[in-house]
Amino acid sequence: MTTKRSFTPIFWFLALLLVIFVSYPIVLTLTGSPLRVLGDTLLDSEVLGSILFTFSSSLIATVIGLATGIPLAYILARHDFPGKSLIEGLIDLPIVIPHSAAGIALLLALGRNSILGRGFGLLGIRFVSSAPGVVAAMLFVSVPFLVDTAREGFEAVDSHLENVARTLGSSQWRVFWKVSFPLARRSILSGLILMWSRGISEFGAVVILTYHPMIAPVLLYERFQSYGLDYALPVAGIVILISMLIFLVLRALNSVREGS
Amino acid sequence: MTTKRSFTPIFWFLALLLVIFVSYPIVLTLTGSPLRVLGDTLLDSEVLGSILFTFSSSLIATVIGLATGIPLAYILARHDFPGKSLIEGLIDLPIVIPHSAAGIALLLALGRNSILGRGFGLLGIRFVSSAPGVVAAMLFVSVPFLVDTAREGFEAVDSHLENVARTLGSSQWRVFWKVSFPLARRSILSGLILMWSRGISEFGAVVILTYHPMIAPVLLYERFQSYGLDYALPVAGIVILISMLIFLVLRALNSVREGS
Amino acid sequence: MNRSSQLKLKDINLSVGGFSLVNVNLEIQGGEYFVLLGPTGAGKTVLLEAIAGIKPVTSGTIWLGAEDVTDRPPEARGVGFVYQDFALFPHLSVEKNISFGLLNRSTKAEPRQLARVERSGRTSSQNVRARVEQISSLFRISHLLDRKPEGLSGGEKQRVAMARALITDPQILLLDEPLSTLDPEIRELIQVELRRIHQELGTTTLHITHNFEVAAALADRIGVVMEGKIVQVGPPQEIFRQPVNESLARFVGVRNIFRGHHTIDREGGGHLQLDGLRLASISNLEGAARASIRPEDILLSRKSLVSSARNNFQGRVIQISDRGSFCYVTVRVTIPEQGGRSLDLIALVTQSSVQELGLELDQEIYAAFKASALHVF
Amino acid sequence: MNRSSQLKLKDINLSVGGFSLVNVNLEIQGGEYFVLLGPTGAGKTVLLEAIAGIKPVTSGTIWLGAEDVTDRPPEARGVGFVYQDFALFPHLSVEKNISFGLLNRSTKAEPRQLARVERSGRTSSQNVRARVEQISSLFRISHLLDRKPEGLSGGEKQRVAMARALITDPQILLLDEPLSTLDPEIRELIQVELRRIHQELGTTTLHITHNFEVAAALADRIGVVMEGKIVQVGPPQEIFRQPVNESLARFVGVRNIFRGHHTIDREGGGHLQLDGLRLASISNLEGAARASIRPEDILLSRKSLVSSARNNFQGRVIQISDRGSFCYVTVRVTIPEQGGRSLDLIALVTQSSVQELGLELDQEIYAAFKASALHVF
Repeated sequence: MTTKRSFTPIFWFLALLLVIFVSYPIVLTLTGSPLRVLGDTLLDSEVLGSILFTFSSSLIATVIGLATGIPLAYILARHDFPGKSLIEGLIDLPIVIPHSAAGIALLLALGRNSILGRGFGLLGIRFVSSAPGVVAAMLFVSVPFLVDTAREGFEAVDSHLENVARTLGSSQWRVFWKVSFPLARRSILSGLILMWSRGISEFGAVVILTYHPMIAPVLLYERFQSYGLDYALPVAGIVILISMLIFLVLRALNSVREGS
Repeated sequence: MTTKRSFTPIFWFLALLLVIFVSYPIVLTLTGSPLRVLGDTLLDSEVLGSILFTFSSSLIATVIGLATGIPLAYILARHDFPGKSLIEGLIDLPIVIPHSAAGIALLLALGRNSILGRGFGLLGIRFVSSAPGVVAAMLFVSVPFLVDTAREGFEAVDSHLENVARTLGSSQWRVFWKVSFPLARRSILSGLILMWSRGISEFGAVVILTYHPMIAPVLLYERFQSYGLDYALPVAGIVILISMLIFLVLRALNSVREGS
Repeated sequence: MNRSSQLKLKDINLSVGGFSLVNVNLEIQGGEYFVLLGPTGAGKTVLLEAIAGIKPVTSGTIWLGAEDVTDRPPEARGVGFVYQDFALFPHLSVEKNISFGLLNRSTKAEPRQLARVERSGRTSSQNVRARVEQISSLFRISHLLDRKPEGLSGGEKQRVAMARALITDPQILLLDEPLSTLDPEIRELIQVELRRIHQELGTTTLHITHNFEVAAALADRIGVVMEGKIVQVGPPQEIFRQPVNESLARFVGVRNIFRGHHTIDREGGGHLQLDGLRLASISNLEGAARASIRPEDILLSRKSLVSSARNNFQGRVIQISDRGSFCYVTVRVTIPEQGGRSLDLIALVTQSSVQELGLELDQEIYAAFKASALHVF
Repeated sequence: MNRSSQLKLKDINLSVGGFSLVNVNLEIQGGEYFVLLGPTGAGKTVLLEAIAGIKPVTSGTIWLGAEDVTDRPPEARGVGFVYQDFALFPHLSVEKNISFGLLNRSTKAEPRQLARVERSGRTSSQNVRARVEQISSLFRISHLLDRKPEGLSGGEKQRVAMARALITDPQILLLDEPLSTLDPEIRELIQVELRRIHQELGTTTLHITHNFEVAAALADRIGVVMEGKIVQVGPPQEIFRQPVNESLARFVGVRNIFRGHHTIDREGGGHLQLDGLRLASISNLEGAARASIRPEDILLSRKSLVSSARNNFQGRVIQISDRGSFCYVTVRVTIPEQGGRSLDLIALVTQSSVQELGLELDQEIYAAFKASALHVF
């Protein structure tokens, strides 16, 4: 703790090391394939199909997350009840459980021979090697991000506003739709963006539950396993580029809307 | 938006659906194997070795994250500079990039034939199929969680405290160690816990960079691929149990310390 | 105007967080401006929220008009609420804020209000607009209707919050320290305005504050809350001149508080015996007593006054505390018979008087006050 | 005591966020208690932070004592800083807070301080303890040393923050509205204490506030900041009685402000012509002028007074604004020659006077003030 070594340069040096460590592989992958190859890869119907499948599955998971995660977030933000911290702990577990173990757990809960699996099977829905399995896996690993972010958003809404709205004759529903939701909207949108992105990024849980039909991260793994790095690289470039663009664009849009 | 359907029960119903969806597979996996089998599995030297390897690798990644991520978080919390939002976007990318693509990117950046790979090779460090590769992959995917959480912690420290400490004769280093760090400590600890847990959970990036030596999530995948669900189940139970316990215990410790 | 209702609280008990209110009984007349005065943290806000239906009461009954509203949700009570922070909806324009209570009503909730609007032909947007314009001109905020709350000044926010609360024509208006975050100059203007609006609309009003001056300026009657209990209810002058206990006396700004023994002489005159000093009073108490004199009731002069003031003492100036326009002057009255014992009297005088009297430390001075200024309790 | 240094600001320009200060020049004498007075948001805090080295100046020079400290980091300036929020280290005990400046010093940073401590035999823990005890007893907070800041009252926090700032024996003490978050009763006590401590230690002090009463009670000299500029510097009475412009006059609480034409008659007497009214003054200005009278300088009486007051007008009471202990009484003076034109005078009187005079609305009354009370500018 001597004053000789100056503070700001050392902090900047360490911080930049990290920034370089994170950005260098990404830049390398994006620039690793010639543009022509990237273009060809994007037009490869298997690649394009898997990307669209990935994005739409994650979108469905996010919609389900919206319908159930927003109520949970609102309840956690506004109410105290016994067992609250248990639920708080439970809902964050998918972040910390190894993804392959999450896949096993989902297979156990939703597999062909499980109670739920048979029940849904009667409705014609099966979770193994099918789109619903992809959605379930994505929902499981990504919904904690939505709940945590939306909850912070609701907590930031002054409860006085809700109280006043009620004295002005509004029911709890109206208060939620006219006051709480609009004011937490930016946090909810951030949470939805994060959830969607996190769903797209999932590999371990999906690969166990649903190898086929292939989502893009699985296709990428398959190509890497079968043909090696050179064949996987353009797919990785495309996948990173698209998920990155969507994430950054959505985030920028969200903060612009906040500003205006 | 009719007042007929009451607000609180509907919100609770939707929220509980989500809580059940998340907790049911976990409970099922934990209770899916007889205790004796769980015990035997834990004593299986391959399983135990992979678990210890996973935890220690993630711990090393977390230490590296501490040394570089804390300075970055502090700089992002306290300074405005051109390009700040670029760095903010970059550092969050690992959250949204598909994990298998992250593995490919790291293989490209740190592989045997890459510039960095050769450089480190001269020092006797290689990243492919080796412990350093596991650490690098874990660091890459988990460090954003530390940076984001620590940053919020630093932002919550009133800058007046730092200013006063400086007028009292303390250099920036002393102010950081005596004021900023102790006051953001709880957030930093939360971030470290989250980073460590997230490192332990990683599968996709590690499986591409380093299949062997096997971390627990990879071992689990291997057993599932080779012997099927029944053989993978006890491993999944053990892995989930341990990571869950560690996460919940650390989180509880952290909030107890806050309380006291 | 015709909706101003009586509020009756019976045996209300409340406990939220660290605060609790014990056995509150209170009756506020229709059209009355009632101020609940008490130190910060005395549980006043919680009481307002209970009346509004936001916080539940532990026990007791709340009547609004002729109806028992204890178990009704807030949207079915017909109260107007203005928080200290005004709680304007930040995402809505001033106009939308004000019209919120007309547009965002749940059908079941407001029989009176709906009836009222429908009489004039449904809640059409023209009707709403007309009503908003009417109340905005009453509050002189018509020019702000298109603005968002964020850019408004404290006084403007206060007016918008009042207009929003009053547009639904509530049975009672609940004000939670609505002046405390305003600058003093604005506060005075708003006070005048509150009085004007109350005279115009006549809505029963329950205003809580910790500021005695605000209470004195606005209230028909004041209720004082201390430690979760209502300790005194009465018109401002009564609270001000005859506080029921010492902590209340301190709270409303009395500075001279003494403990002594009060006796009645044969002619019926009251006297407070105070360490050998004898103060004339008009009280008829007997025994141990406390007494207070408001600092502005003490007159200072260089010569002993022949006047109606029954208490007249010679002393020495020991402190002059400059308060800008005024000074607090502390006069030490020494009692020779008691061997150097002394009594400090604090008088409030204007700067001009200080100059006129040429007041300075250690100077001999006479302090006088009427027997009626000595409040014995 | 021996470290009290002069502060000199030359052509300081600053701009942080929305605030900016333009060409500030200021000289504060060693040992002086200087109060910088200005409305909230006038950039006063930014100026203090610039003097402390926390915020950089855009241009200009800062001298502390004989040294140009403009480019020094905060730890090498030797200033004590007390923020409005006191900024006590929440993770440290009161004792550790106070001793922070002795223990957490960077070697290069404090030649003076180190020398001082080493003279008495190094910064040993006993020495530190002794120093903490000494300053704690000065501030009467010895009983708080083992507590954490969280449980302290506002006044206690204020004392701890002051002790922490003064223990390092700074060249200058910078106070950023240290009384504004305190309750009025405590504020008065702390004011007395600040005066006592300043007399005892004699540390040069720069105190910023928006509260004129605080400034009047504490300052040797006052500087007034408005819109990023220092508009007037002088002793309190001068600022109070002779504000240099109208917005300053309003700010320091003058209520009667007029615009008129000032003339000097043959005998040298000044007169302010005001819509046909003629007010005697002692000014020697000529031409268009503004004038102010402090409300407490206006005397009210039921009969015309034969007195030294040169200005004496008959009017009618049109408003009585109750302020608790005092009332503002507005008297409308009608000027017959001007066909109904009128002048409103606001007088400040005690409640007792209101009762004595039996003041009520519409009553005929005389208002008088001395020529010297009319401040022409």
